[in-house]
Amino acid sequence: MSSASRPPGEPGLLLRAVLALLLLAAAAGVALALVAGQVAPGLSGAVAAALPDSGASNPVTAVLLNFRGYDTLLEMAVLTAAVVGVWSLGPAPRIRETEPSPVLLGMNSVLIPLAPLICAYLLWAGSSRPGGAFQAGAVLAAAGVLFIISGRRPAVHLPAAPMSWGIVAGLGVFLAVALAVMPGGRELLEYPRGLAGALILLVETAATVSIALILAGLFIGGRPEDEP
Amino acid sequence: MSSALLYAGAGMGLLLVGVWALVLRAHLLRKVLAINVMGSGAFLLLVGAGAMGGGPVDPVPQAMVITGIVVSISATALALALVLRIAYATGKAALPEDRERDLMDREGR
Amino acid sequence: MSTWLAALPWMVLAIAIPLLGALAAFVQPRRAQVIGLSFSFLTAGAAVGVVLDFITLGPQQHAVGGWGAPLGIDLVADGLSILMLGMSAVVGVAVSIYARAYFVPYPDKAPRFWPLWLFLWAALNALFQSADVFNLYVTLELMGLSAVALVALTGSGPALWGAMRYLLVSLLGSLAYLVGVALLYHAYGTVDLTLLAERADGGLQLAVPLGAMIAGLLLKTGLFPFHVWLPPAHGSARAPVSALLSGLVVKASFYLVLRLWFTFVPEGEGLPLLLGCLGAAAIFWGSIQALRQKRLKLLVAYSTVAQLGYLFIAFPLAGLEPQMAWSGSIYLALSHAFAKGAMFLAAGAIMTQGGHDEIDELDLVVDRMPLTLAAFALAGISLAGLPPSGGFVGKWLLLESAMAQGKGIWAAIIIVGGLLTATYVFRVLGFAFTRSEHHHERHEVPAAMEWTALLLALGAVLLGFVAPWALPLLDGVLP
Amino acid sequence: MNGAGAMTAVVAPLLVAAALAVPAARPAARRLAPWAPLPAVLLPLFAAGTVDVPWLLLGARLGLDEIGRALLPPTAFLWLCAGLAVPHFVGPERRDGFLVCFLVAMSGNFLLLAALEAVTFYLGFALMSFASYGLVVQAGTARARHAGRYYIVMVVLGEVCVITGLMLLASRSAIDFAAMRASFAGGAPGANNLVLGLLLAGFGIKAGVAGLHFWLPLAHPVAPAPASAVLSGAMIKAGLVAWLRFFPVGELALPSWGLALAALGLGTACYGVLAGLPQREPKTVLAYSSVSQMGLMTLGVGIGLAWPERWPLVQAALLVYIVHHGLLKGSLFLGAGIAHEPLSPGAARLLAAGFVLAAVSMAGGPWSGGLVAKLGLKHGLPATGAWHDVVPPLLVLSSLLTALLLLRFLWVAWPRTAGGRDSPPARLLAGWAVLLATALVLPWWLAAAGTRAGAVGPWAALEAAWPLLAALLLALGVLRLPTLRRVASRIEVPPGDLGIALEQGLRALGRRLDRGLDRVRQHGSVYRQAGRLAALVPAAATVLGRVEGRLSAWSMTGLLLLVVAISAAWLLG
Amino acid sequence: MTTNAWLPLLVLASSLIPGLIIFTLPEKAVAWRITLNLGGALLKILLLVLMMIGVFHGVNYEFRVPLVPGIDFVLHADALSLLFVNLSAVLWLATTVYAIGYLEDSPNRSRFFGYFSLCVTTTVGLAMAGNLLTFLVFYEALTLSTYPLVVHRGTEVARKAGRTYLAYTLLGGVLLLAGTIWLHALTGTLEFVDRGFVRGLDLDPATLRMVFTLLILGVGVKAALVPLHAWLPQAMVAPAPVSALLHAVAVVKAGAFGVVRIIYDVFGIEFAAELGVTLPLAVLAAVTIIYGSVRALFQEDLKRRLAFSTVSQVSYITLGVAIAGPIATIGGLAHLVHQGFMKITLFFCAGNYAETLGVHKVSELRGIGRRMPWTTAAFTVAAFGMIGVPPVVGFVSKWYLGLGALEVGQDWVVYVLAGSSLLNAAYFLPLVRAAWFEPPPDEWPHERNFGRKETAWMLLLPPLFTALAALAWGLFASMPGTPLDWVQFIAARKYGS
Repeated sequence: MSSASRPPGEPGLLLRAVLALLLLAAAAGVALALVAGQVAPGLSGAVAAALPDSGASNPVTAVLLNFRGYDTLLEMAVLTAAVVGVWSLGPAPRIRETEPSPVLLGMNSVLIPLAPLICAYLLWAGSSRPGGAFQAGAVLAAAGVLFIISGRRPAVHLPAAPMSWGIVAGLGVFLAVALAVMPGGRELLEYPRGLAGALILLVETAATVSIALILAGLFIGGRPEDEP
Repeated sequence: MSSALLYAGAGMGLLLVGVWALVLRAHLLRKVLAINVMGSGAFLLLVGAGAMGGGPVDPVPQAMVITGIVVSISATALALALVLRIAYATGKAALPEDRERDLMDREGR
Repeated sequence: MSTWLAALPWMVLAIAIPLLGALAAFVQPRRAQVIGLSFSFLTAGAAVGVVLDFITLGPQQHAVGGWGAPLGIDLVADGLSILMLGMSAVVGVAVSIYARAYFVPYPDKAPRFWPLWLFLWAALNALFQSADVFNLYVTLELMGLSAVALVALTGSGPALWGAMRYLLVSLLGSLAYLVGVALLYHAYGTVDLTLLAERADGGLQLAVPLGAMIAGLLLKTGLFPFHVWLPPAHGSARAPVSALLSGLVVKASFYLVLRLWFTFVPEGEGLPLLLGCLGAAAIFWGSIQALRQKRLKLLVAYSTVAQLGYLFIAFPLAGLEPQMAWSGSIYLALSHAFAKGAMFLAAGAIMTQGGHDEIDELDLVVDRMPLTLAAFALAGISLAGLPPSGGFVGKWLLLESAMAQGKGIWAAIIIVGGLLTATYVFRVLGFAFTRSEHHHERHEVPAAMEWTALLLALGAVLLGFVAPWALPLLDGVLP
Repeated sequence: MNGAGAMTAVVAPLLVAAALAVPAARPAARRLAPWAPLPAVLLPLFAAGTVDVPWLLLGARLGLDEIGRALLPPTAFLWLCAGLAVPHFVGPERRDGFLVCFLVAMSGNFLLLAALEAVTFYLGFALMSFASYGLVVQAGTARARHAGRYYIVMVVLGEVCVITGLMLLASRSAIDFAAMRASFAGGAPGANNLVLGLLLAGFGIKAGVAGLHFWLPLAHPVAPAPASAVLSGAMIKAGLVAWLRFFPVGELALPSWGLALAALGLGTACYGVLAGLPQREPKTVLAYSSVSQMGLMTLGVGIGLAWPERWPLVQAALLVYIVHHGLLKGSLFLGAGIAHEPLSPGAARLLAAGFVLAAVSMAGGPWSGGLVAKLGLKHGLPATGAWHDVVPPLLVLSSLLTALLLLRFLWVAWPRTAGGRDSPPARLLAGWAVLLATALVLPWWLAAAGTRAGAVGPWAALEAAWPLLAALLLALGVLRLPTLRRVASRIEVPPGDLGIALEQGLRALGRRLDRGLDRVRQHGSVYRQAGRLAALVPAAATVLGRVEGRLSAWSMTGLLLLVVAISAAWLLG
Repeated sequence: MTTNAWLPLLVLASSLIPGLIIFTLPEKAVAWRITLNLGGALLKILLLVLMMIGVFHGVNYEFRVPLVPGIDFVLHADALSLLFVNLSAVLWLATTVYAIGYLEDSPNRSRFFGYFSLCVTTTVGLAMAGNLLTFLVFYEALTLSTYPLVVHRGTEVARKAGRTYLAYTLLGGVLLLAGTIWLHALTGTLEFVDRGFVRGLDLDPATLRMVFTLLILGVGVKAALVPLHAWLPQAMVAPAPVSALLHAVAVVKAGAFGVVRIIYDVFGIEFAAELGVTLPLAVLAAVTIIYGSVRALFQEDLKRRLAFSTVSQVSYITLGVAIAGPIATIGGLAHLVHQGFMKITLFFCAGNYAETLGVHKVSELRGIGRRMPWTTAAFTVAAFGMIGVPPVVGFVSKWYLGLGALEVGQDWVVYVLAGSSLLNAAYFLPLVRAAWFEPPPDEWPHERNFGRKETAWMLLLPPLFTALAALAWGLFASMPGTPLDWVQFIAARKYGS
């Protein structure tokens, strides 16, 4: 949509001016709020203090999967809901079958086999340094995407049921773990001492698989054809 | 502190740019992108503002941002899928404004 | 309640059960209807568990992960939360039963509806119990995305437009909220509401984030002038979805506004006045727009716009006798959920029966589906604030607090708004008694659809009789 | 008569009327109907006294006082005679309806005579008035309907005046007559005047005082003879009785009211004759005669109001007058009805003789009941003063006029033998004769001894005779002088005289008003404005839609979000 | 809670529950419907008799639950409410019988009778309301339950009439609500008390006057006070039993009863008179009386003429209470009952004419007395009652109204009554005359054959009964147990003597 042929109703100069002014005002407000007044120390101290009990050595991972694991649980729900939503829009649109470029094919042959490897590393690294399930899943999904755009569309031709099982696995396992620890008077997601690391890994692994499938599922933009 | 402020400032800038585009651009893809940009801005602001207190790096905002990013990706994906469907269904990747609204009043479900 | 039931962590289950149900319905699309309905009952049961816990034991708190604020996230079930949970449970169950019947002719939609709806329910329950502003952001997004997807489920062009507009609004609102979260964390180093309440000290540091958050939430609530996304979305969605959106989803963001307000208790007359004015504008604008609609569902959707306005009238009235004004507003929110849910369900039944929802073509609906029309009428009565109904009690409380403070103008607004409501409700009812000139093919409507609508509407009316027991639950929550 | 007796008298006609409504009981009821007044005729002879009936109406008191005892039996007797004549005058197809009205009116008439307080009296009065409507319009002709309309309008006006006056009275005393009369003593003059005025007008309509009499000459001729007989003989007396009941006659001196009433009465007496003379129908002439006679009775009430101490005499005279005139006029009306039909020579002779006797008596001729009544009235006058000097000559004049009018009656109603094939049944004639005889004799029996004595002397006879003779001469003169005769025949006064002109004027006014209202309705500004407003609705709807469209533009939403957020922060900070 | 508390509730339930069941009955279940209807009506009367006996022995019947914080939902049986409840119950029975006959073979009877019962339930509730809020609840519920009856026929005209009806009544409800709220904010209570609860509180008279105005306008809509009366003639499109009920018992009376409650039990008559609000109200009522009669004069449609007559007659009640004297109170309150019986008779008869002969217009009444003597007799009695001719009850009301007005020196009222009587006569007597004394036409507009009877007995019995009652209560007005007797008892309480 070029600005030369603006349809009627496209904003005019006045609107832009007003908008600019308002944005400036808003920016000024936020800036003032940032600069003026006290700055709270944050929670790094608390995190550091609780880190040993968290089952993860990386503070971010500890926050992500333990201290604020509930956020992540819901985040998985958001992801799953998104893919359910996208699938609910209808069957996956058919991408015009074009002959993929040889460059892509060549690259694929290198990258796709590498992806699981990188994925596994990221997953493992997550507990101690930057990394984790999402990053790992994303890499895996990227491989899937590459695979799809090269003309092979596994997700489309794959039976839907296994894929959906895979999609729910992340949230399902997470939820199962979160609930499973509760008997014995513990709260939701209150990992028993000592088991925290293992449980986090379990959750992360399942999440990785799911995230990969979800991202790929989101990419194809609709439900597999054999879904009712 | 200063780098944190820089991050926060950049985040704010991205927010402004995002709002600008969201308001002024009609094409839905641009709007989705604008939201995405705004999202990034907000995350930057969260991290930057959270870090302004100095001291060791605060992992909590970072974790929040990761969660936020995933949420944002989900939303973006859904939005894009919708844009695609709208383009298919109506032949136009834009929201109906004044004129088309009347049409919708009449026949929409 | 036997002991083992009492010992169950109902707060958690109210969130986990719908999530599990969503997953189950998703992986078993052929059995989605059965699974969905079963999990709906379970979810509602869990919500009832929370309510009973509250009644027997008082406000409940649950520190997820055992960490507690500020490191961890707390779940809290106080009076306000359980009212909202209970409301969602009742409306949710009704809509679920209705949807079970409604989706029988649409085998391709049912497997999509149930997971999304259960996600939505989980998000609602999570939202109502969360005491953590960032966690609230995630729940808001979960709620928003599933709601958008539910709207898009219809599949038609207008529905997609409606969904898209809704999505953009929802995201924009969430982002504004998120900016507020960022600034709050910056200023106070925590995202826990209780701690924030202790630490917040007013000034620009509170004003800017709170302003951003409230504005974003107003956008999501659909308060005038942000209502423009609401009628397209609610009006074009499938009937059960519309019922959920209008009944529950907009209440969630309103709930959040209230929660923030009760947490920070901002001073000053300005913002309450602004909110009140917007509310008043919403009442008039929504009602007038509802009056000119030709389609039933759009009328009902605009009615939501108007009714949402009432909820905000409490702000300028909360000065001297906050208890009464807030009670009124919350009670209105509750009864609106029931009534509007019933109304949309009734509208859906009418549409199913006649294949259309043109108001002046209603064609003897009174004879063909008396139960549905009764549901619509009862819901309308509650909306219009006619006694005896939940809406009446809510409006009464607002009116009384207005009159007690000598703020007659607000009373006048409430009263005139009620008249306008009655006008558009009875416009529909009037046409239901007449015969249409055109012939419409008629379809059977399952009894379950009619009865759920009616029972929900009766619920809205019955709310008018339980106020003396329901309102004390709010003790200690209101500022 | 005790309460049960009075009740029986009142209820008996009602019971018969109710029986007429039931098909099975109808034949028996028809036969029984004429005899319904019998209890009222007989019972007063055996029982006396008053009784309170607290459960009836607003606490009723029934019984026969002096007035009731004097009036009820003759009245009932008149009803009885009239009732016996009904089958002859009313065709079988309408007889049931007529009888119901007749019986109900009868019951009302008895009730008002037996009532001893205002509410019951009013009930009887209303019952009688409304039911008589059915008697008036019985013929079903256009003329009857017109008369009926006139009648009912006047009745309603009268009732309203009466009830208003009674309310005003009742507001300051109990509802029994004595208390009401006594309350005038303590009442403010203004209030008294108001009450008296209202009652005068309200009952004056019934009594047919000049200016309110218009219905009378319209209604009496169109009704069947028995109905006219009771209307003129019994019912119009109710107005007079009411005055006796409610006016403080004999208790309080109200000279100006007395004078006014006397003047009104005398005026009515003359006016009735003057308006009646040009009439061409026997029953119309009789009706005007009633008006005129009622005028004389009004004079009596006037005397009573002006001279309380004379009241006992006046009242006695008035009662005689009422009985005499009632029965006589009843018989005349019945006779006129009979004379209207083909008669055998014998019947014609009988009727002619009766008419002459009746006329003489009515004009107060020598040895007549009428003379007794009139003398009684004269005795009631104060012994000295203006009244004493002025009234007697006027009474003489009235006798003369009455005689003239009755001559006119005899002229138009003279029974003639026609064909002679069908003659009225002997029973009918016999009944009529009995009635006439009673009318002639009864005054002698009722009147005070002094009056009676005064009436029999030769001087009295002479004094009574000369106005009659004068009238006769006058009439003969008119007949003899062709010019006068022509002039007299040219004078046309419609029955109802001035009332007809009044009616036409009112109708014209109503039509004009109606046209005016129509014009307002068509061109009224309110309606036009409403239409203009209605035309605005679609335009407003378009505007509303457009505004809503503007609001839905994203640019607007975005801007507004910023505005709200900034102002919220501003207002908070 | 004792049985004393439950009895008022049972009285409500005796029509509510049959009503609800009737909704669910299929159209063909005639016998069931009739049984339920009549059973409910008889049961209600039975319960009321029990309650009357109780009240006579000093039992306090009160049902009370909290409704909104600080205010209870109160059903209370006092003398005044029993007056109205009994009126409703008795006339409900009559109307039910009538409606069964009237609606024979017409569609949607279950719906009709369902709403019919609801309507009575709300009226009874309204009568027993123990405070202003409860009153308001039933007042609005009454609007809602009558609306379906008004639009019952489902024609475009009916829909429009329904719209007008709602526009007025809802507006009235809103005004009442505003007044109630305001009053509660001022006084903190809404409980009806003999001689008023506002009395004795030290409040700003100007404010109280405004509250009074709001409240009276609120109930004035239903009481059809000019200029709030326009809905009433339009609502005539409803079936005859509905008109009968609307005019004689439910809606219009609810308004009038509201006036009574507000003046006597909210403000207290003496206090209201002190405030100076009664005189304007009396004047307004007087204007309504005259205006309604004048309009009635020009109506060609029989039911519309009756409707305008109602406008006029109902204001007698308002006038009576506004005159502010014990005797006028008796007149006004008695008219509450008296007008009910007379007007319901008139509507029954009008319905009979329409249903039996298709006669709707005044001009079509010619000679109808021959064809339908019993109906016309009932009509005549009621019409004479309206005019105020003894011994029909209308006279008793007028008598007391007039005396009451004179007692307190409001002489002008008497002339208003006189004028109204004249006008009443002017628009009723021509009907009576035409019916009895004109020849019948050769053919009636739409005659239905009932064999040797003039019409169906279920149509005939109710008007005869009500006409007879109207006659008897006038004739035996002073007997114990008549409405007048009861009303005198009430008036004594309201004046604290």
